[in-house]
Amino acid sequence: MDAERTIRDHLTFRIILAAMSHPGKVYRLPEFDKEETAVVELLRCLLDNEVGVTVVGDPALESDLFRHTECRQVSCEEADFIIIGSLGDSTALTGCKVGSLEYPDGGATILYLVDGLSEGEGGIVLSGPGVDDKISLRISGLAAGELSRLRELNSEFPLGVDAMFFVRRRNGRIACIPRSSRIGVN
Amino acid sequence: MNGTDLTALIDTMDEERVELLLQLFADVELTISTPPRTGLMMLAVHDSFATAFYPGEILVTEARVIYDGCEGFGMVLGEAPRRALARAAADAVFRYSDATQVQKSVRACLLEEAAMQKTRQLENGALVAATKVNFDLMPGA
Amino acid sequence: MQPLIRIRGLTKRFGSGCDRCLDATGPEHDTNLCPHCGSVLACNDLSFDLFPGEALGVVGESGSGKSTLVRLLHFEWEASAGSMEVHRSASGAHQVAEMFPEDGDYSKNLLALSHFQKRQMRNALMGIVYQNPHLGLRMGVSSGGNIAERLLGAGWRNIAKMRGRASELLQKTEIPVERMDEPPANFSGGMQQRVQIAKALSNNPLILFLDEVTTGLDLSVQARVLDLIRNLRSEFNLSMLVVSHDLGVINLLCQRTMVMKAGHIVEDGLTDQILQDPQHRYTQLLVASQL
Amino acid sequence: MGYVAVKGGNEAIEEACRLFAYERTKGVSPPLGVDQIREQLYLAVDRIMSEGALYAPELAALALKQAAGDTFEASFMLRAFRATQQRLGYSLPAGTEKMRVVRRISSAFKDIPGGQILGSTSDYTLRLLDFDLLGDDEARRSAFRERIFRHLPLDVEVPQTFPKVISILRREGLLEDVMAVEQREDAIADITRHPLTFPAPRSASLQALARGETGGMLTLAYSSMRGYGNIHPTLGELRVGYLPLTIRHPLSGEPYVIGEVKVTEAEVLARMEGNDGMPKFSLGYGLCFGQNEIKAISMAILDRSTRTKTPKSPAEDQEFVLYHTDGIEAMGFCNHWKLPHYVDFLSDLDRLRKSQELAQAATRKESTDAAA
Amino acid sequence: MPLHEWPKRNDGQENDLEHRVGYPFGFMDEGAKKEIRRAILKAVAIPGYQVPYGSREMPIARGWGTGGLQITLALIRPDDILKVIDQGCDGSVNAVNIKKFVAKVAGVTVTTDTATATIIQTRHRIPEERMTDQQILVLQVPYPEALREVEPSEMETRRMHAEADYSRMWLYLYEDIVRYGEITISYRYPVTVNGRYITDPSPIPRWDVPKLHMADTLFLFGAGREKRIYAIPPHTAVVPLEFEDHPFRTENFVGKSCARCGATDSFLDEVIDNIQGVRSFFCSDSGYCDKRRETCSR
Amino acid sequence: MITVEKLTKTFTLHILGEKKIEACRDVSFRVPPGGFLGLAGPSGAGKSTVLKCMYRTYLAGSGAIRYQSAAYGMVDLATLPDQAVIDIRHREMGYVSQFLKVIPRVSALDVVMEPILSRNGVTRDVARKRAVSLLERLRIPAHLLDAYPATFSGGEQQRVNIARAVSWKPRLLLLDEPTASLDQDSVGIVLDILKELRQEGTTMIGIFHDATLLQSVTDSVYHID
Repeated sequence: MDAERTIRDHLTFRIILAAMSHPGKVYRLPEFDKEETAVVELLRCLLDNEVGVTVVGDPALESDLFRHTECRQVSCEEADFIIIGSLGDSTALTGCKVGSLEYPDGGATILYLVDGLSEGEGGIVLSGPGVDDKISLRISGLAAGELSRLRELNSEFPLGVDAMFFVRRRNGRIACIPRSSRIGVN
Repeated sequence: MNGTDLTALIDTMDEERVELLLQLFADVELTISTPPRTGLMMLAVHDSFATAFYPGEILVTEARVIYDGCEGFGMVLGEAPRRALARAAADAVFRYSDATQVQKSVRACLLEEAAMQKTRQLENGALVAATKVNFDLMPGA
Repeated sequence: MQPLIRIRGLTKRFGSGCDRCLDATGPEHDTNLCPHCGSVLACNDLSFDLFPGEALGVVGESGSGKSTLVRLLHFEWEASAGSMEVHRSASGAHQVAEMFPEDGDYSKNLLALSHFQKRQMRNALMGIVYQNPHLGLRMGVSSGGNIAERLLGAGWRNIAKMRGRASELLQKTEIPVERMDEPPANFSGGMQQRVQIAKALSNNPLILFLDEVTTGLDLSVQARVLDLIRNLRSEFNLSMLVVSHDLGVINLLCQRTMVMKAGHIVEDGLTDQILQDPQHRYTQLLVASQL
Repeated sequence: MGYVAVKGGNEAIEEACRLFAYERTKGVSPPLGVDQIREQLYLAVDRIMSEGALYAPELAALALKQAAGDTFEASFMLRAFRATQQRLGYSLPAGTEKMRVVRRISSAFKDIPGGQILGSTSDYTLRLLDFDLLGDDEARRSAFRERIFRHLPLDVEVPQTFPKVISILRREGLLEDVMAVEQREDAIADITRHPLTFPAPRSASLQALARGETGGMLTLAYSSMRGYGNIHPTLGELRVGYLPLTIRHPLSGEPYVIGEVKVTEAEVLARMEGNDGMPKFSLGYGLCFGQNEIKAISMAILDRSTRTKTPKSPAEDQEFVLYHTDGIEAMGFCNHWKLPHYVDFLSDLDRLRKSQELAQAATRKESTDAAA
Repeated sequence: MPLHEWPKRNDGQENDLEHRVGYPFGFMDEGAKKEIRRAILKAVAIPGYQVPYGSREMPIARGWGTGGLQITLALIRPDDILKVIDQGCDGSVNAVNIKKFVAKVAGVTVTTDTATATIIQTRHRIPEERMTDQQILVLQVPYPEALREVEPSEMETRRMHAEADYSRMWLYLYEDIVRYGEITISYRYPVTVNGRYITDPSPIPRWDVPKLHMADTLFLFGAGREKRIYAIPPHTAVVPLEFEDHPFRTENFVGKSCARCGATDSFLDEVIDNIQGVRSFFCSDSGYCDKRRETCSR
Repeated sequence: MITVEKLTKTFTLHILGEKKIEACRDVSFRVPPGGFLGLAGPSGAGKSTVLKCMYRTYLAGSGAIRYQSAAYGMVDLATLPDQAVIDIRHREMGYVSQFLKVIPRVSALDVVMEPILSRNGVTRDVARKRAVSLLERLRIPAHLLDAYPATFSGGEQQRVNIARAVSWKPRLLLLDEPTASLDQDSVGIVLDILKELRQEGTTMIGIFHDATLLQSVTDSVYHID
């Protein structure tokens, strides 16, 4: 692992961490090498051979990811990370890991690849830990019913999944909705 | 003894003989494809219930060497880059399809080593054997 | 009148179980141990109702499964199969209605809830008094603290109010209030049992489980404890499940009784009928040996 | 003002480190060679490797030198070192019947197939100080070496592997069988990657014990032997020997022996249990790096005792045993009490003063009430 | 390079940090960092819940801040400005040790100024100055389990958390009040995070507990020996366990002030002067004290 | 009001080698609302068995016990679910046996008050007044009101028993030799009370050992052989 890459991973992680600690806030990621490899570069700071991953609805990304990271390809029921491509049919999420009451951290992390992310009126309204009162987040390119599925999966806190939304560009943006967030509609 | 078994001797070879072995490769076209790196190998052991577990890690050094397009792999105990290279080179040479001159000389060197190690083993074995408790059977038994 | 809780097919198996468990155990075999796989069927397909304000007796020899039944209903042990539903509009059970906002008279199967929900349900609905006060009380904690523990579990956060409630309950159970800050370890067996009852009643439960509450107490002490329970039942309109091997206790407290043997309910009926006209061979034996 | 050190901690620390290094060097003896430690204090090296969970004799010897002989510190250094190293892989599971044995004894039988091989041991030495060693030198050494080989027949073929005592008992149905412990595990647990959770799978429990601190394990095992627990151990077999470290050759896929690792293995036969209605001896298993018989036996006893169905004593409580036998964790936490705790202590003082105040007020009120 | 010219030891793999040149950025191997990062994200998503992780041994002893150190090393960036404090003090031996180590393996600059630091690693204190949403406070935790006080078994405390079965913890406080008239817990005062988990805020004094409530800053807690990571995200409700009629109270410094900077609004260390037998008080937060002295003298 | 059809009861004693005892066979009778039926017949003919079957202390073997309940309409007491029987016992149907079932540590007054209190929302004062007047009328000395009946004579116990049974004015009252252990004066008082109860509409079925007594209080008699 060359030093530059190592440092890049540190930079990327800090942004993911900021996004996860501030649900609904949109963060800009450091510039990635190529648009196609952006997802790999984003997740590289988290994935190794201890992690089971499922990619839904993006075969190209699927082969890329398993070539360039050491993570294991597993079924949706076993996945620690589930990546839902823009064409992905997320009914796959039914049956994904939500953790147990003893070990809620076993719940999966879902990465949605979306077309656009912005803060401001007109989107969904988030509240809860990490959010100062309320925040509004607009997500474009997310399949209908996705948020209500997320809400359903997270209806029994601390059980649930933690969602990251990523605009797949060299200059990508990211926002997160951890399971602790309450998702409301304006 | 096949090639892999022979290269295993390199792990316990005396330092000077490793140097000797390396000299055999001095005039051969070899490329280091993976430079020696030390790291850990987790030891797995089966207990008496056939449960495998990890008693701990072992410091090892590994390297890879290419001999005329044929790659060889070497891993030895401890931090020993030169030894790992020697073993990788020997492995490459043994894995090479034809019997070359260098293969012959490496084999000869290692067979010699095998004989030396055998003697050493016999000595130590005899010391151990001498500690065996002899239960002579009672006469008539 | 609709039942307060409905129990259907309640089964508890210890062990791996096999196809032949059901056929090879039960009262006709006089055992709950499956000879084929070594599993114990402590409770086997029990179904019954508990009505509001009713005291339902459960009698049977030790090992018949009656204490297991209580452990299952009190969520201490996990049932292998079966359901337990509570009437959503049962008086005092507003928490139930809140927890199960769906339609219908009955909640979903409580036995299928998560441990977390079961605990909430238990805090809201149930009280239990064990034969052994060590199971129901923390012997090193003050008696008032023992009562406060349940109140704390139900969300009380005011020391003065909790102490008020504790002294009220201790008074009702005839424990001198000035001994509130003493641990039950200092008390006699009968007093410990009464502290246990006070603790069990602290959250105004709808259902009270009594598991051999007077076993091991002196006769005179037994009578006082039973008296107390009878008075409290009419005062609080409690539904009770009274487990005992002693027909006298059952006769005194319960209008209806189930007889258990080897994990099965072999007979149930009005308590006076069970005692005077027992139908099952085992019940006849039980009655004959005790009366 | 000097106490409230706002600055200057840095210098003090560096001076303390220097002073520690100086203590080792201020004497008149020549510097200790790491090879000397590795060869001549090999049991200490073995112990450090097993407690540090890293087999690296050279580094263990270095650590022992650097720590001035403190085995806690030395094994801690090995652990810290391993944290910086990448893991290159996992060996193929080794079976100990393949062990090249240099010592094996059984106290269950007088004689065993293959024989009792005492090997190298201090068991039968009189624990009398050997003042001759004060004058140890090269001449004495070579004389000793010459003497030891003089009468030795060198042409005896000694078997390198031996049948296991327990397999004989197993064949006769006297010992709980292989399937007696829990369900087969799919994957081997690795507590260096995933922390212990309870009930811990067998592989995690064995790994934790194999890394345990010898003294701590002995203490717990001893408590069980003395009566806080009753597993009644008999040493079925104790082996010291070398295990081949085998992986798959990454290019050919064939088994590939890297080298040999010295280990100690202990199997204790313990009180009978009636599984499936047939009483059998139960078994406890111990294995650790290097020659460390106390640890291997203690481990075997603890392995067995922590499988007690209803634990009653500390040595039978899996969580208790596994949480308290890691020497690195225990020594670190013990040492941390040397760190400043004055904020905590001040907070303690605040509570104590407040409670005393209330108690005094109560006493005052009582006496006023009594007076009235 | 030909084989036989290869050096006897691999450069850059020497263990002696003082002379080491090529240690990896962040010291730990990447696998360790990734695992810690995943644990941190889950910790943030489930405020107050202790995520188990495979804690690595560090070159400092277990119990000396390896948990905090591992978190810091997993997330540090080269452009971070690091502050490390122990008991509020930048110059404390342990703090200096850790700061030196992190600066060496991550090449970051260090500071004693709370306001300019981007990451602050701390033991037993939260700085007096209010921190911002651009900062992260990493707390070193010896006992991550707030319920350990009432229950020694990990299996049991885990069940208690799972079921939110906290009445025993509350009972402990009740009994405290019955016996002493006051809650006697001094530091490590248990808090409820986000209305769900009872959490150990690390051995900070009660004085610091209110700073956790609805803060702008992310708090990460690392327990290396106990192998747990947990978090309190910004803007999260953190409520100390208290009763309506026995409210939570911080340490009382009424009428006392810092002998060095005169502060009356900070946590004070009590110092006993051996010679005169008098007590004096000084800011525990040395950075804060320094800053006040500077401002005053200007 | 109540019709018994072909009531048969046989006890099977499993533990005595499956021995069968026939307690009554093909008993049929009808009681109109407000009627008072007497059951007569030799001892062992099964008179008590019939009453106990009606009260469900015994399970009927075959036949029907049709009862026009105020709460449930027409029901068969032989097969009605336990819970409904309990409810009918509580609201409508009383039973007086020959002996008081003594409840430990409950005073005579409380024994009588308990059924009044547990029904139809009567205040404690009203219940107390009614109980005291009943017990006075049945000549229980005032000083015994707060004593435990366990210490009473057989006659006193039985009078307490009757007071308890009639205190709440059941709709249907089953009487199994209620006067057996009473002296002549007491019998008279009891009969007066029963008469008053009838006037208030209670239907009764009773067994009396004394044939004249039987004739004097009942309006019809059913003979069991």
